[in-house]
Amino acid sequence: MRYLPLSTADRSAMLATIGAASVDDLFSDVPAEAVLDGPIAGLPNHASEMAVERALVKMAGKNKTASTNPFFVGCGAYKHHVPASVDMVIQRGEFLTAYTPYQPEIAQGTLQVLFEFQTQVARLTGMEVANASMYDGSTAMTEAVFMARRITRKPKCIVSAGVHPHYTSVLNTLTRFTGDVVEAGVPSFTKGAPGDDLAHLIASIDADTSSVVVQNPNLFGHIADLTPLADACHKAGALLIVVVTEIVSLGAIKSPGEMGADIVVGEGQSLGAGLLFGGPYLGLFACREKHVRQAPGRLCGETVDASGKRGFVLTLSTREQHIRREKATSNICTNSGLIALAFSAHLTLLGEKGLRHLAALNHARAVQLADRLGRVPGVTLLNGPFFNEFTLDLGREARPVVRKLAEKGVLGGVSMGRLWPGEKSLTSGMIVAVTETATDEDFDAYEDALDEVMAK
Amino acid sequence: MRYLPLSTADRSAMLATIGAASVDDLFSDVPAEAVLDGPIAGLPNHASEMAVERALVKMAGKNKTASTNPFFVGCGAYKHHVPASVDMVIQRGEFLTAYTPYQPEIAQGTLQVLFEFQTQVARLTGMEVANASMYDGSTAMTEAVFMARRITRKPKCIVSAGVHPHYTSVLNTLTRFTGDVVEAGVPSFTKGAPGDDLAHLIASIDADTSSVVVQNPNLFGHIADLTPLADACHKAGALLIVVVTEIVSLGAIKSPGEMGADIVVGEGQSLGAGLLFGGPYLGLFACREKHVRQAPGRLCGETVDASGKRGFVLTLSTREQHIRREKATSNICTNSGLIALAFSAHLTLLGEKGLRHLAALNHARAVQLADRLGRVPGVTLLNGPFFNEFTLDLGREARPVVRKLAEKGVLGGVSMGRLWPGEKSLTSGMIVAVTETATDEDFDAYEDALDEVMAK
Amino acid sequence: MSTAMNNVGRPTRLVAGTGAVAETFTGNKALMLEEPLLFERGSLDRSGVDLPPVPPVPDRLAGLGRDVVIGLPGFSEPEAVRHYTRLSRQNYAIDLGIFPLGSCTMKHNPRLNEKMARLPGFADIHPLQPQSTIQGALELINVLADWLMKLTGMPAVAMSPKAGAHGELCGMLAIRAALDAKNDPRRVVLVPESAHGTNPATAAFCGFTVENIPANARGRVDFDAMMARLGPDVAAVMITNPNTCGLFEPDLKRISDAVHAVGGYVYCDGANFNAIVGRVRPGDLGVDAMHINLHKTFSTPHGGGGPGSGPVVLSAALAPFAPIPFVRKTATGLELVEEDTAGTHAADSFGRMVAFHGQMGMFVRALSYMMSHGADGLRQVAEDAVLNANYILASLKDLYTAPFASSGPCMHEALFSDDFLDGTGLSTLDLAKGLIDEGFHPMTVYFPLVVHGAMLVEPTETESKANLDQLIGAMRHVATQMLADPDAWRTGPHLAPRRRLDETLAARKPVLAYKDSEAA
Amino acid sequence: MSTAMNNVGRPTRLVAGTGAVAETFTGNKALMLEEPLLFERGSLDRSGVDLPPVPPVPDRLAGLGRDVVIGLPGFSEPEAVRHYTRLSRQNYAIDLGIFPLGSCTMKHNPRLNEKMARLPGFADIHPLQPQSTIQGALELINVLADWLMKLTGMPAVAMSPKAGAHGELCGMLAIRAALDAKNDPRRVVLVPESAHGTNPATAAFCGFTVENIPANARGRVDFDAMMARLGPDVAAVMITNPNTCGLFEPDLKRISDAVHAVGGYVYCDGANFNAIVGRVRPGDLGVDAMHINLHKTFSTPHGGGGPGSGPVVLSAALAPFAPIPFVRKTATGLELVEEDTAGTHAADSFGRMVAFHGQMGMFVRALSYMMSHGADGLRQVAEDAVLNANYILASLKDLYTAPFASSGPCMHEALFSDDFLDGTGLSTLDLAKGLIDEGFHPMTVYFPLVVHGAMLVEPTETESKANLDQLIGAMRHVATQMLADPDAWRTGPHLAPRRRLDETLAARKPVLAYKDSEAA
Ligand SMILES: Cc1ncc(COP(=O)(O)O)c(C=O)c1O
Ligand SMILES: Cc1ncc(COP(=O)(O)O)c(C=O)c1O
Repeated sequence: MRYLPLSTADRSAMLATIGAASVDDLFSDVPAEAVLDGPIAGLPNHASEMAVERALVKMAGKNKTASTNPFFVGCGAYKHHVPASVDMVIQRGEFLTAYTPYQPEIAQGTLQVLFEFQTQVARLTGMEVANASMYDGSTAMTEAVFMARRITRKPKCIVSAGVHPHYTSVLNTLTRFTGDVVEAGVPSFTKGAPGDDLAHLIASIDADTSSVVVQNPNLFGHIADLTPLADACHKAGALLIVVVTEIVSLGAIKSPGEMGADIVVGEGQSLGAGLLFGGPYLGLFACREKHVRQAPGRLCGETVDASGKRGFVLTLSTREQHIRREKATSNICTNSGLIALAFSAHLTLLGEKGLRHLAALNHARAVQLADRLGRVPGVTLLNGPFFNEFTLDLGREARPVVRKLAEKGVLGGVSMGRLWPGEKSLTSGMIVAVTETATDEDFDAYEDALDEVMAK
Repeated sequence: MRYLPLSTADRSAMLATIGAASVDDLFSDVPAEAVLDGPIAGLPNHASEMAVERALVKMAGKNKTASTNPFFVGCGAYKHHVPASVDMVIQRGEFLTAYTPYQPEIAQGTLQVLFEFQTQVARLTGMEVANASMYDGSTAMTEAVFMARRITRKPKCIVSAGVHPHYTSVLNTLTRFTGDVVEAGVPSFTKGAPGDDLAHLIASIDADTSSVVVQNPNLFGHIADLTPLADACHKAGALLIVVVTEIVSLGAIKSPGEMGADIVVGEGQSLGAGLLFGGPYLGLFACREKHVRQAPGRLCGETVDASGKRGFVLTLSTREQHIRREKATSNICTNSGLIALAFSAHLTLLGEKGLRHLAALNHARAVQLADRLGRVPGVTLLNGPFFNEFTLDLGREARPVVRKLAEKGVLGGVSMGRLWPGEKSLTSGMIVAVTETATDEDFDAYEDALDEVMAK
Repeated sequence: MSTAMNNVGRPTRLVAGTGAVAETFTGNKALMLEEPLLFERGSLDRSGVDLPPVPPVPDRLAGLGRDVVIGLPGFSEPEAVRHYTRLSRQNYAIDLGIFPLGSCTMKHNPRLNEKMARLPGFADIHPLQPQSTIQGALELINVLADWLMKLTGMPAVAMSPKAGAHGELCGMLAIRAALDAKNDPRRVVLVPESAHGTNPATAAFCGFTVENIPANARGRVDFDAMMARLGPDVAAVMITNPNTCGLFEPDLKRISDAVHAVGGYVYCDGANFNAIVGRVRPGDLGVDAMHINLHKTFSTPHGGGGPGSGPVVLSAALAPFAPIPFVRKTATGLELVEEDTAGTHAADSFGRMVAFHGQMGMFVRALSYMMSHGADGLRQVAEDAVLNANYILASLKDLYTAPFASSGPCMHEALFSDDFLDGTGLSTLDLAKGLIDEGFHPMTVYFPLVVHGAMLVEPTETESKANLDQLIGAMRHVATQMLADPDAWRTGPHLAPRRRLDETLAARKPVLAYKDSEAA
Repeated sequence: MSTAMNNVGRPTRLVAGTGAVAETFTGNKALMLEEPLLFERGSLDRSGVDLPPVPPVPDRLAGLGRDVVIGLPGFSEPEAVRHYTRLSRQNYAIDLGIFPLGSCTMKHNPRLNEKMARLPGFADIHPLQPQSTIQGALELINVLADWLMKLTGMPAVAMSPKAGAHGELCGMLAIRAALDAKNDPRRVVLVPESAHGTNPATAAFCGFTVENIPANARGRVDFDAMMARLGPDVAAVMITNPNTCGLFEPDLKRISDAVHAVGGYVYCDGANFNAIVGRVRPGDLGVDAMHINLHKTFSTPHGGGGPGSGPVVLSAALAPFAPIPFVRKTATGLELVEEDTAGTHAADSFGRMVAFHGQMGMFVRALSYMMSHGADGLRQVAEDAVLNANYILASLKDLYTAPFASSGPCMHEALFSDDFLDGTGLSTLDLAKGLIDEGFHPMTVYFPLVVHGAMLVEPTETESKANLDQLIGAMRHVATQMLADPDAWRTGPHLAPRRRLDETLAARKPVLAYKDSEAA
């Protein structure tokens, strides 16, 4: 057993020191009815590295990977190229195998990274401060709604129909029990501005409204100016929460902060993480400095050591569960530290210049493909403005089209039928994401396949 | 250009400090006829990580890998399972991106590893000391022959016909010019002891003989007791050089040191390195302590620092080219440091217990397959004693058989026709290596495929 | 170029007599290297990434382009690699030595698991790909789920929770949903004083009212107090087993039975499962829900704070309320039950907890770990973990105050208090900082709250006896010296990259992001 | 368990007044951790590898089984990972900071290259597989060969040499073979005094007689001395360009012509190709053979000593004598020319230099590097490398003795001597050790031999201006302090894992392997 260093002789010597006759003596508190005599049945015994690797390689081989097929799936998770050095950084044992930095004098590596990460996230989102990460975008959004309730002491949250339905689901799961009131609608399938309900949101704000949640770019890829909405929120004493699921977009489009957001939450997976079948991802959480004591999650702050040197520590922990227990701002403990490192390292490698280039490239490539696919007979491009994701109206149920494309080796996008099952008005929609990783050959393959499928 | 940190502004500022108008001024010594005006024609310009990765993945995809096919190729390079942690260790930046430890106070990591490696190699081979590595087994063998000449001051080296012909080729390449006399024969294809020429070697030793070189297990996988040969060498004042191309064998069979070798050279690729299409590999070089001042290559030794603490340094460098120049024991400078680390880490993970288990497993599996293949109609197992590699006499030219097996997806071994082209007596031979990585399914596939090919 | 002064503006000097250089020009100390902030060294026009050119098409951003400077400095790749490598070296980590944080189960992280998690077949697939293209991923989740159910003796498991606290949330939401399904209005959750902060925080997070139950003198839940409080308003109890004092709760089965008898549910915090895996199945103790920190018991690396993964095993009573998505076997393969088919296969599900399917990357690592150990190895894990902890307890209890040592062996962690330092003016914190200089990460300090100046030492099973002996030796040495010469120990650490950091200052005047004006 | 004494048997103590702990119980200093030898900590019955059971078949070892203890202690995986991680932290490396070793070209090692080298299609193939199964590998070698030929302007390249010195051997063997083919008995090889030790060693290794040619006052080969010595007995000259003083040899073309005129060959040591890649093609300077250290110019990592890779470009005169194996294009694909087809395609080949086909792993990395930079980027590499070196020269030459600075700019490295320390009793070595405390790896010291107390500083192009400024600052600081207060600088380093190590002792009583009796 390669991971266990104790030898039989060690064990005997240690039992002697302890004064126990056998290891069973150490488990004497276990009630008789729960004692297991030997290894649990129905499970295999230990295996060599070779054998484990062989079995897992076989399982992995049953999946179609994004890099080996023309790939255009998005909706909250994006395939971007992650530089090889990012993986090298997160595999440094000192980062990978460290715990939460509870002893800051020997955790300055992690802490400085978190301080840099918080600064990067704040700047990217156009906010003043950011926390040290949440689980993912969807849980970050839920936390933001609760934070707004604590700040405004009002019960109601209005959620735009353009928000990713999984995110809204997660919110609903909790509010069903917490008593927060959530209003959320079904998205419009409007040509030029699918899912855009800004006017409706503004109209819905009332004195009970603690927050309005809106996603930009929205589920359909549509982008909008949120300034009027922010103004309306602030006039009513509500907070504007902006969700960003494609963080690369902020290299090209105005940040939520610039448009007046009070809290910005996002999914940071696009930078550093990779697709990973959904996790671990990275919840981003940024807000105004004045609200920070109501924020969930860990915060890293600057301080000095006994000799006056700058250093970093986890701070404002009186908000957190380990100090405040049932009065904490959130129950979160373990977060997404290592993915935050990956995000930060990727963004450091890009820099402002690289991020802007990356975003511009994503946008231009998406425009190119949108126009090509929009010309396929039977297909209509729904979007006016968009970033790197757009929605096609196929004029027929989209879900089988997605499956047929997959059979042809093209992972073409996400059908509205999967995300909004039962919503008849949306079933013909297919959401297509384009990143820097798609080649011209991929475009050709997609167009050809869609052509064929639509022709049938 | 992602690897170049200087900005245009930096460059201007630095030129100003230097007092040069442009970078061209710094190249003013280049004669006019050799000045190139711009990037060299016929080569592409810089490319993104994505693009480079795409191109190389495509090239790599054209090769049939050992892990995805039943695999039995050996003859000096063996497919063993390398634990994942070995690769992690050699990817530590502090090992990977360090130079030769010329400043020992900040290179104790590399130096202690080398000291441990030298000790491991010495013990494994049964010798007193080992150096810090050579390029590979074949160049190590050549160096051993020259070392023996320096020690004995005699001109002649007798090479067993059971030595890997590529190794002998490498020796011949040099001795053609150095004037060393090399006698080497064509191997016998004797049932029970293919390639065994111990009696002939003993008979050939004369007063001019500086060394006898023998491989164990030999090219055909045959193993032998070298003690009588060692005695004969020593009686004549010659040195016995033993070559080991499958170092794992030393977990199961008597070491050259135990049998009286004076110098042991080997290929260390089996532990830590992987197949790598032939390189970088690891030359092992071990000898008696009394001869160490004639040894080639770097040596790491123990010492103390100014405060009396133990530490390690490169030592006895007056043997080496950077001090001794044309009188050096060898011209080697850069060696195989990182592969030595991989070897040492793999061996540390195995330990004596693991190495013996690994060797026993290799042997037992090879015996199993040898017996199975030996029963295929038309096939004869040539070996008596062997470790994990054996020779089949196919009764017909083996080279096309190997090719046909490959077409069936089985990488079945190496034909004698490839290694000893033109040697009619050997063309029906195929050398088969079996390691711990071959499964029962691989055995079945091999037997079936060989059956079919032989039936035609 | 400032060649006259070092980083902190002081001239380099030799310490009189010692010959040691106290301050260097750079602030570095040979291999202990200072590293400025990205924002002090990077620049807006530098990048470590090359990209293909942008095709010249008119933008479709409707005037919403980002036209102000964002403020994101970049590095070339060499600078970036060095920045992070240098920073990493200011961290302690399990790869460097024993990391005996109680309650955290910092065990070795096998590198095979990292390799497996990076197989493109697992790492390079999208959560919304057609299900026919991700059957291997569903298989992996399913196999892992099977291991978890068998190891715990429970009939169901929810895979999507992202960490322990999220698992707690999952369990407590299932309990809420189960109560709601019965229109049962009870809302009180009983939590032992010694519980981890996430327990009460989670209960409150989903609308329960938390009440504390005290510990008894043996460090266990006070059974009588618990019985006294149980009643029809009690929705659930949350118990940690082994508990945060490192002790097995011998009454857990009796408590479960009593809770069930009054119509409540038993949530078990399974963070300490490492102590009993393969030796005790929580299902045999009457538990209704328990999260498993894959990042503890099953060794997925902690990454300096996360990510984790917190699957929750559920009793038959709670299983119908489990969250979507989950994997279901069908005649033709595996199916992911999501919103579209939830009506048919998960009518009572309390809904979705995260956008996608949980921590796939952690699942791969955990399964690789389980397959490597097997049923026999996992049992050995628990035994060695408990043996190591008891060895520490036995080797230190004459010197360190061990509040519950008289009540018998501990489980996977040994608990001490700083009572033995009374009168020195020193406390747990000083001792922890002293251990830092000795090259160890300290134990968990000041948790659990039920013990004064708590020191919770969890070695885990992946430490050798030699390592334990070294830790014990250092702990004895530091404690002995603290008693002998207290003044020498008030200001540690002295040898770490930073001296003791001012946490009060940090909280009083929070600086949470770099401001460009900060630059020198 | 020894709790009373630390590793070196001394009691821990506080340094009076300073509050600093001078010795810890463990010998560790927080994150600077001591690590015993494997042989002191491992044990013969421990293993970090699990293997399937051995099938019970009778052995076929003919009584040659190894029945004595070998003496190879093992570690469990956690112990092994920690052993090597802790050791690694006692190393300086390019990932930590500038590594300005002159003549070594320690540039950043891109991580993409590591990833590419590990693609199973390159890493998991055997050198003796049927050629139809390794066409991708042959393609890679072929493409790399094409880059090398175009970059050097040479018509042929031998790929199998394993490092620079092995490349030299290849070139010199080709020259020997070419001479032999003409029955030309000449054997003298002229080598400048400033040459790297491998040059004369290699020439001697293949049977040539070495004669030295002095340098002129400008640090170049003395042209007149060279001309004076040239004659019909001269087989070859070996010239390094740029030379080991970091200077371009402006007369190389004239020398080549003269050598050719007398029937000799020109070997060029290409270790310093980084200075001119993309700006000058050695083929335009009359070179007949030149090795290229892929582990220098093309960034394959140095790995603490190796492996390297030393392909050799050859002129038309030498190409026929190139070693086997090599890759040949055929109508249907690529073919490896080995012994069997050498007769047809390589009749004049001097034979085989290594068992297989050279350093494939390095080839992949180097090609990945070349494709990443492209023809434009490689030219920029040379320019930035030269610019960085000249910046250092310009910034230090007022303080450090710069013997050739008056003769104009340097190429990729700046050469200083320690003459400016005359009278202090300090030398290059002390300065180097002082830089260690400042967090830098020192420059190359005492090479080339033509300069007294040489310090050869090669920054490479992957250093930023900020890094250079820091190095320059530290170098000025150390030099200034050494002149001001020499006594403080005789005993460095003070802050590294070890104080100055006794190299004389090591050589006088060599201890080259661990003896078990050594154990405490
Ligand atoms: C006892 C206990 N419960 C719960 C948790 C919370 O787990 P997580 O940090 O994964 O959310 C922890 C982790 O620190 C713990 O120790
Ligand atoms: C100028 C010069 N020539 C030759 C060599 C030898 O190269 P290698 O170490 O790769 O054998 C070196 C390397 O140190 C060198 O600097």
